[in-house]
Amino acid sequence: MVFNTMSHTVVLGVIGSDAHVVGITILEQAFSAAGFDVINLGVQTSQEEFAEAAVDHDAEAVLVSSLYGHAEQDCQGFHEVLEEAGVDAVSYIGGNLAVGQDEFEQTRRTFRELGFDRVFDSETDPEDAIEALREDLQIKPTESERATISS
Amino acid sequence: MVFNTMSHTVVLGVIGSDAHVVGITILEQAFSAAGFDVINLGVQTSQEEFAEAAVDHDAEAVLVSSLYGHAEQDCQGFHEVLEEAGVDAVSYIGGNLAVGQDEFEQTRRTFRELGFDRVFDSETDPEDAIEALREDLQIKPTESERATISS
Amino acid sequence: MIRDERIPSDELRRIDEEIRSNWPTGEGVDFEDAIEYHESLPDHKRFADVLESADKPLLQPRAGVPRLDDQIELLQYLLEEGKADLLPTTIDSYTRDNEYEKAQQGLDKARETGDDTLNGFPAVNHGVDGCRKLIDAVDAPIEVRHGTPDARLLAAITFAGGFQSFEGGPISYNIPYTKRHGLEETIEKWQFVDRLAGAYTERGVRINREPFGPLTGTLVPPSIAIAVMLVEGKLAATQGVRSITLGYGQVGNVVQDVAALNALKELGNEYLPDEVVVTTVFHEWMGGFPPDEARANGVISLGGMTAAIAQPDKVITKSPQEFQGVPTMEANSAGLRTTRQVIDMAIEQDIRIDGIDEEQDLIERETRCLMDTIFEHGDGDVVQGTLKAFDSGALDVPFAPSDSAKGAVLPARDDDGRVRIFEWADLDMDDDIKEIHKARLSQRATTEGREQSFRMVADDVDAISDGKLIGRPQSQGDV
Amino acid sequence: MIRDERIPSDELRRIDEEIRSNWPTGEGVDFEDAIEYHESLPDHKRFADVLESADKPLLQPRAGVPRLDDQIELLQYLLEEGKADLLPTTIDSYTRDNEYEKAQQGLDKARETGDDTLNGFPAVNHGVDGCRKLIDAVDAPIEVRHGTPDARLLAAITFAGGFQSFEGGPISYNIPYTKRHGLEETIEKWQFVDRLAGAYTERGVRINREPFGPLTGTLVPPSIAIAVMLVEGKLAATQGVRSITLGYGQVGNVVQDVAALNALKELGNEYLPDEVVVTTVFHEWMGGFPPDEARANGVISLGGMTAAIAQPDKVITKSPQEFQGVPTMEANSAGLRTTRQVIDMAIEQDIRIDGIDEEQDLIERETRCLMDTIFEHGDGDVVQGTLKAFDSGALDVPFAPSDSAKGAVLPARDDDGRVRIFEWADLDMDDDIKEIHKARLSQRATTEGREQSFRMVADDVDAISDGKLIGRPQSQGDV
Repeated sequence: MVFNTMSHTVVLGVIGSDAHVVGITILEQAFSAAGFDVINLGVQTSQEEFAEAAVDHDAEAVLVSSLYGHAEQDCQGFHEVLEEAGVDAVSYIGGNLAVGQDEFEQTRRTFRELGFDRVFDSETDPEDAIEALREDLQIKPTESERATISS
Repeated sequence: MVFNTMSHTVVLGVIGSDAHVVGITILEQAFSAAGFDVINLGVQTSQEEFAEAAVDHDAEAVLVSSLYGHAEQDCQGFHEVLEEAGVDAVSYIGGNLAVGQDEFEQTRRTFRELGFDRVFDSETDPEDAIEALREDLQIKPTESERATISS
Repeated sequence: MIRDERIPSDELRRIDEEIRSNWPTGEGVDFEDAIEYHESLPDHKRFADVLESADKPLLQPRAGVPRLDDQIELLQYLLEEGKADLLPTTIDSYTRDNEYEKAQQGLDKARETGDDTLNGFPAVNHGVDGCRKLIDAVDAPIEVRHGTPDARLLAAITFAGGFQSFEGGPISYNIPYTKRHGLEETIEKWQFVDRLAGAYTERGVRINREPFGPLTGTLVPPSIAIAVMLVEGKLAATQGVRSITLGYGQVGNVVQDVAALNALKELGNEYLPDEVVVTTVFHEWMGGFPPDEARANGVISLGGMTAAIAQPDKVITKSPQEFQGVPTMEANSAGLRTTRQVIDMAIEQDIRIDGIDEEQDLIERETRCLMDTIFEHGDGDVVQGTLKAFDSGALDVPFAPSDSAKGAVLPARDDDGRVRIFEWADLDMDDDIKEIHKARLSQRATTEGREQSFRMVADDVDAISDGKLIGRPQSQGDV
Repeated sequence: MIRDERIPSDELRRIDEEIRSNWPTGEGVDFEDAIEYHESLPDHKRFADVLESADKPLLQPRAGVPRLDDQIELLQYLLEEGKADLLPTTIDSYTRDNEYEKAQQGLDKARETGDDTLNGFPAVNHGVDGCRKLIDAVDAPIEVRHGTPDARLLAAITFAGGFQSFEGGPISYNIPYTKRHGLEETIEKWQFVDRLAGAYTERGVRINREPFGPLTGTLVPPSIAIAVMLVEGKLAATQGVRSITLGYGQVGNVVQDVAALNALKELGNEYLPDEVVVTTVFHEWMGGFPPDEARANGVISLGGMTAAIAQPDKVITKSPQEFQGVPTMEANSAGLRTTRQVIDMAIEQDIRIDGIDEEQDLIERETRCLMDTIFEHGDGDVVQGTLKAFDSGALDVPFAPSDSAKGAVLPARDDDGRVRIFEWADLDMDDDIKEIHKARLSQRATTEGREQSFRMVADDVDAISDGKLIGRPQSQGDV
């Protein structure tokens, strides 16, 4: 399922000491199926590893997953690390981002302030993240792709 | 399973408008198996029906069952009715005798004051009631019966 | 002499008018207006259609409170939070005894003080308008559930009030519920109820009728329950009912329960006229529940598992608070959701258990014996046959409080937990079937090292609430 | 080069001393004193004996809190109110990472403030005496449950502390739990753990070892889980362990789960040496739970039903609060009692489901393929074979976070809800077996009117928490 002519690379990983792998496995499959080149860093990925991989692969997007409730502390200073490494990419975060019963809107604000372009909850469908990324990267689906989406 | 030589008659029934039949069916079987002659009046038996049956069959015991929580009001004046009819029998009551969470000791006291010789909760094994009745009627088990009890 | 014959139209009208004069709200019933009201209801409130067109078991709880607004709130909660497919309105005890004056006092008191002094919804007192407000307010089909020996006025008002399903029958709402109502009397009264449902049916408003399958709720041998269902189904069909839901109460042995539900469906279609649409309802365990919500959830789940395998058209759910009586609406919803989860996880699985066909065959043979004896007793007439068979004890129900049944039959579980008959009394069953039961119970006696006796019956009655299926002797119990 | 060979006695002693110097409480370990302590324990606290002599599945919950007195209270509650047969002590995350200093800080804080800053019982910090106080205070056998890649000090202290069962293994506590611990490293470290258990065993104190069967807990194909169990069982046996409990996590399809437990028992006895007593443990669903206690009870009950049919030696129960993380002790007990009720009601029933033998046969053939490839990769040595097979991807675990496994295999449910392999990657499986899986998944694709794709995998991962077994497309969902 190819679209446009050039490929787009995304870096994907679970930040901190979180070992939840199912979500990013599904995301890897979904983004690959949607035509992206996916660099999956796996679980327990440090801020530096995200930055390094984004530079090495000239990634257009950095997708961070966190499911164990410590995302906020794991992401402190993350965007400074990306900037220092010279990463110029869209950054998303998704998962169970807060331990408590906070309203998701408050959580979204917190992570937007940390520098993420988009913030998703754990119920988000992979298709929605793909859709958002296409919009942010101004990728237009091909005819065949459009057919698939509407089916 | 016969014991002693003469038979003893008990009258059994569920008092008031209570229609719980399982308990007295089991009791009927248990007292019959233990050698008593059982007159089972069934469910929804009035005070007068108990008295009448006790007189007609010259019963030595009147066993009242109640499971729907209204035993206290159903039994008001019961022993006066028995007395007026000339019934001279031991009287027991058993079942779910109070609606609320009263201590059973308090429930027992209430029904003892109403005139019952013994008061049993719904968890009582039929054998215990039989044992008690034998004691109250001074019936001694035969040898074979004693063997059964200890087995 | 009462027979299984359709009540003539003029007789129907005469009784109807007489009945409606029993209580002021009876005046509010107008048949033509009622037909119009039913026709105005949307498809998803048409009980028979919704039930008959479902592709998996629909779930229905039990629920009834005295005040209209409380009942609306309760049913909406069960629909939204419990995800019930079908809803009930359970009627209070005074109404069941036709004590409308006492029901009115209870309702007035409930309205004044907010306390629920009635144990259900007094539909007669609420009248046609009250019923229609309920039907209008709740977005699902609703059934009237009660236990009323003489349900004629209740039927007249609730049918006109928009209810399209009505539980009960002359045997199933007599034998387990009341001591002194004669069977002949209740058959006559239910003939009217069925005839009235038939009158609506003729006009295109199919009132669903549901005989109460669990009967006394305690270890009822499947063939006895099924025979009663077939009799009540036939009586309803004679009066013109065309949507009949035959019921069965879980005994807890999966093979026997699945076999019984299969047999119920099979024999229902065989014994009832072709023009009747036969569906089945499975009641989760109606006997004593464990005094512990966690263990009660286990009992409920075993019911869900059984339903997933047998796939009845409807399941009546229990709540984890069953032990303590009327559940909170939260607990009632929880029972629905637990059942739903088990069914939805298991229903797509291909679970075929060995021995179901054999058990079904045995249940069908037993049921045929009972149906044969009924037909013979009545010289071909089901009403007379039923009366005479109950009278002779050839047909009997264990633990029946009614004077109309001998209640001399006693059940006990076999070594596999299936309900067999320990004491046959005068039940008219072929000797070879009796031998099968005897052999199975003898196997249990051997396992337990004790004689077959009423002790097994007593132990079995308490077993599930004590945490087991079979009432084994204490010495064999857990450490 | 590390091989499947028993660690010599002097080497055992050398490592043991080295390990014990890692943290002060290590000094409290004295082998002879420990043997004496174990010998002083009553029969009903001897884990292996209790488990191996049981005549029906024993129930065990999960539970661990930091402070000793709280842990005692918790276990006593689960014993008395939950009626657990076997008890756990779950270790905190810092200890699992060998961060004893941080665990100490957490324990100190818990003691000061009463807050539980640790998510388990830091057994190393409590030391031998602390462990023995727990063993003395609680009247049932207790197992250590953790998730520690390097569990050598934990084993040394808990064995000396009186625990007689220890969960985990070099693959099952590496692949699902950690990213960077090399498999060679964890195998070496677990050889010590098993060798130490073997040393106790030689002296008559049989330490039960339990490889962690559910692995990643998410749709693990049975043959992959069983192959890992057989490898870990063999490694433990080599080091002298004689009581081994092989594990398996429920996938939710009753036929496949019963078949898998049968295959696990069968192959365990075949592949492990005769002198080992093999038992099995069934874990109730380890994947995502519904965010609703009522529906969670349905999931738990389906596990109980499966256990009643398959009759494993032990069942690890879940609680209705699984969704929200660590349950209250009340909820934990409720999970035990719900499971118990279902098992006790169903276990005496003769429930034989069609197709279990065929499924078991398929699972056994698949497992043999994987075992063959392991032996081939290692030229007969299981350790080398395991390392090389994981390295080549010939052996793989789906959703494995570890760098030691490719994690490229992807599972999906077939049309009956059984877990099949959708993406084989380099898994070494016979082509005819692959064809069977393909055909079953193709059948599902046809039913759903969509292509086989990772979407099925994603839908299946969420299905049970969403209330179904199979992740059908939304358009096919309920009304």
